[in-house]
Amino acid sequence: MKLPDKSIAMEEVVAQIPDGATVLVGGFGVPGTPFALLRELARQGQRDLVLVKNDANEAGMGIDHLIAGGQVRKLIVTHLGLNANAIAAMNEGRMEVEFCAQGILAERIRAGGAGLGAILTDIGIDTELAQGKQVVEMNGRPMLVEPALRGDVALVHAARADCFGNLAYAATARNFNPLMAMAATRVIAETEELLPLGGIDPDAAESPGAFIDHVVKLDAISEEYGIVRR
Amino acid sequence: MKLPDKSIAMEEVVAQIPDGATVLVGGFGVPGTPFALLRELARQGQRDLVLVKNDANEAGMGIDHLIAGGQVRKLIVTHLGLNANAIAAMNEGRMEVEFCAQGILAERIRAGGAGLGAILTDIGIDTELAQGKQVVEMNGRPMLVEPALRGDVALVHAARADCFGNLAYAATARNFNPLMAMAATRVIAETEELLPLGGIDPDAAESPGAFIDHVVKLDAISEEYGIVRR
Amino acid sequence: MSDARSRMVARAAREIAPGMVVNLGIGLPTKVVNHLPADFPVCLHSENGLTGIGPTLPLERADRNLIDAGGAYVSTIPGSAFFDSAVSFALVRSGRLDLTLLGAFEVAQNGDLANWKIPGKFSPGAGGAIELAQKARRVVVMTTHCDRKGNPKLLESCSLPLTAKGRVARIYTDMAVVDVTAQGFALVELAEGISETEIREATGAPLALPQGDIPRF
Amino acid sequence: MSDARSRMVARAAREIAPGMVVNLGIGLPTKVVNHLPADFPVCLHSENGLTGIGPTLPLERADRNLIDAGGAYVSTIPGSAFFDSAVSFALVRSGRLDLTLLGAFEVAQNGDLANWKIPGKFSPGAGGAIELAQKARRVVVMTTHCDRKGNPKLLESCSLPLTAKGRVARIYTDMAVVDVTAQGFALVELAEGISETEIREATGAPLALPQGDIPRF
Repeated sequence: MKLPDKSIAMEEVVAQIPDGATVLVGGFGVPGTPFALLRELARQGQRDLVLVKNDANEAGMGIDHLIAGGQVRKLIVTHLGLNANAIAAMNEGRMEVEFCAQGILAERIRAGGAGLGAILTDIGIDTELAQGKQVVEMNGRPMLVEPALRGDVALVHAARADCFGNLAYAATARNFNPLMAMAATRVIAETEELLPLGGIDPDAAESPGAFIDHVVKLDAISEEYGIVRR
Repeated sequence: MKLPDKSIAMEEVVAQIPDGATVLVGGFGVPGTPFALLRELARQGQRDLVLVKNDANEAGMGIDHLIAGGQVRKLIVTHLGLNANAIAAMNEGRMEVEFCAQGILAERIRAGGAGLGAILTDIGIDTELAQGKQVVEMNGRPMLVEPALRGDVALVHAARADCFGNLAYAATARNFNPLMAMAATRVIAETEELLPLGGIDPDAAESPGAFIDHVVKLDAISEEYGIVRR
Repeated sequence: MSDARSRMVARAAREIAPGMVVNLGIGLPTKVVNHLPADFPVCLHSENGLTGIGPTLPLERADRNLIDAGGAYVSTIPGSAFFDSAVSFALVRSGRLDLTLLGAFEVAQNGDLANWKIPGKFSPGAGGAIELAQKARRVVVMTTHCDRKGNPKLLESCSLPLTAKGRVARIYTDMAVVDVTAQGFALVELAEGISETEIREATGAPLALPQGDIPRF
Repeated sequence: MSDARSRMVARAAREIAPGMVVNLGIGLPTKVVNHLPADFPVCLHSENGLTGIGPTLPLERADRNLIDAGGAYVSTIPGSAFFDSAVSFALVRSGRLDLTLLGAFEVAQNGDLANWKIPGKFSPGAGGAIELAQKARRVVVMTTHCDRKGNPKLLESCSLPLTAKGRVARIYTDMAVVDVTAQGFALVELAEGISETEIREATGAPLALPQGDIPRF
């Protein structure tokens, strides 16, 4: 037996994302954001996308290209703090925004990847974030039902991958990537380094390749991945 | 700043486990079972314990010593397949047993470690395992409420640890250990190798030391940890 | 292994298509890998936390930390990955497991499976069986057609506690290959030397026959 | 930084006891580490997936993959660990975070905190603030005593959307250290040069005074 090869070209794999897709996007700030996949998605121009991401990147970076291009119908996010364009798109009604507490967004995605229906949590009780949510009593205490969240597609960024799709991450470039890499029908990983089978130690494969559908090797690490000089 | 040292002696740390404690115990078969901690717990003789473990080990190994010594009031487990003593203790009413589907036990412990109230799942619906469980409707479908499970104590086995408690595991000796290492008020890790701070690469610290209370270096890897010759 | 069992295992091996992620139940199902070509592209999953299961090793070469869910000392292959029990069953429940091949005490004509408990006799707990049976994309059973006393295991309905309801798609036995259809059991193939009469007598529910000659395996 | 703010930061640093796991909110709270001895045993947590935060690095020595939750290029120390966002908030919600030091728009005398939204003006989302405020074992606020217009931030009740209800234990400001007690705000210490009258006027709710001389910081 031999594990299958899942490497593919950037253009070909992004072309498989349809209009209207729910797309999970890794990254917290710059680290772990799949900038190259996002650029190709902006170039191909798929529309009516629902994006799920920790933040909205900064103006002129990452998913801001998709927002600017009017490709994003809805954004599920924990905060927009650094992107005035995204806040404007929300305030002007050009883009629907659903806010989620950061760790609860992580857990909802994880629950999707774990094949669960939902989690029950008291996070957000007594706040606006509880509004409109299903409440369940547990041992006499109210708990919010936070439904599992899955993508049609997940776009993740890895430091290293083998051609079966085992992924390894660098430093704080993990963030939402290992969770999203389990939680979509079609998981697409871009990788800085693409290794042959056996190139990632089985103890170091943070995202097992069995969850990954496609692996794209980045030709170069563009400026977007670099240090931000504000 | 410097991270605190959590290394401690075996006898001293096990003495902190009180009678009646709920104790999470890592391991799936031999790999990852904290045999030395379990032996010391058997020697000290704490009683009325509630154990949470994937399996009941085999006769004469691991938690079987605690069952044989009458120290276990209740066992929450996925199967007892290889331990006839445990099955007898259950059948004769000497030990209460609660069965849980394997992945749901993992998720309940993980939910405990993640500070969630419960997970909602359809696993076990239409089976005996659904009996007596709270049911919630989600989008018109019934889902079982599987409550989070935390221990007063967790006993885990690591291949390597640093003295802050960052843990790394070997091969299939992970199993329930990384989950339990997050899910107890007092997490005790035994380790085959104890390293100074910096001895575990930050990218390889599978269980962050912030979840770990105590680290015990094993003097030797006793026969129990070895290959089972049946 | 008897000749009939060997042929059953070899026939069941053809369930495995290139690129699949597969979980093989403890015991006989694990033997199907012996019938795959050396470079066949497949990913075997073990619920204790391993994808990419390599060959079973003799004890003198075994790694004490590397077992499969049945306790056999297995090995890795290039591209194997280790993970914890939560990730392992995340894979099962989230639709990443293409196929599972399980043993059975009873299978009903509506696809119900009972394979974990015989009240009063055998109740060691279900382990991971419920999730495998309930969530694998395709659930296939491999079992002797009858139990040790000669009673049929393929039944109109299960009498034992269920593992999963309506999930079995196909059954491989030492006597036949049987599909579970919306109309009940349908014979797909017969083992060499088994007659129509024998298979009907050994099956505890109506069995639709294929049109024309019955293929043999 | 003004002298009053420096002293506030220095005073707040004394919240940190040896062995604690601490999350410092973005901005001024991160400065408290400058007031700890070099070998002080503490574990700093950043919600983007890091325990053991080391010093902030100049851009020319920064690692592009290593930031804190505020986007600063930080470093590791011996024993640091990286993890994903689920593990990061597992730590927060499960009681492993001993202390968080947060900014505030408003704090009420019952411990309610508002620090994430000003309807119609500022609503970028709460990020991880709700979980930090709701689940850290001890929640401490560091803020100017009044807003830029001179209006009190310590109030009888919050008018802005809440971050968490009844969770603030203590407030460090440029004017005072104030505890939240079952009876409301209680003055603990006064900044040098601030009078009783000034602190009462700058506080939007009743303020109990300590017996005897008021300690200064």
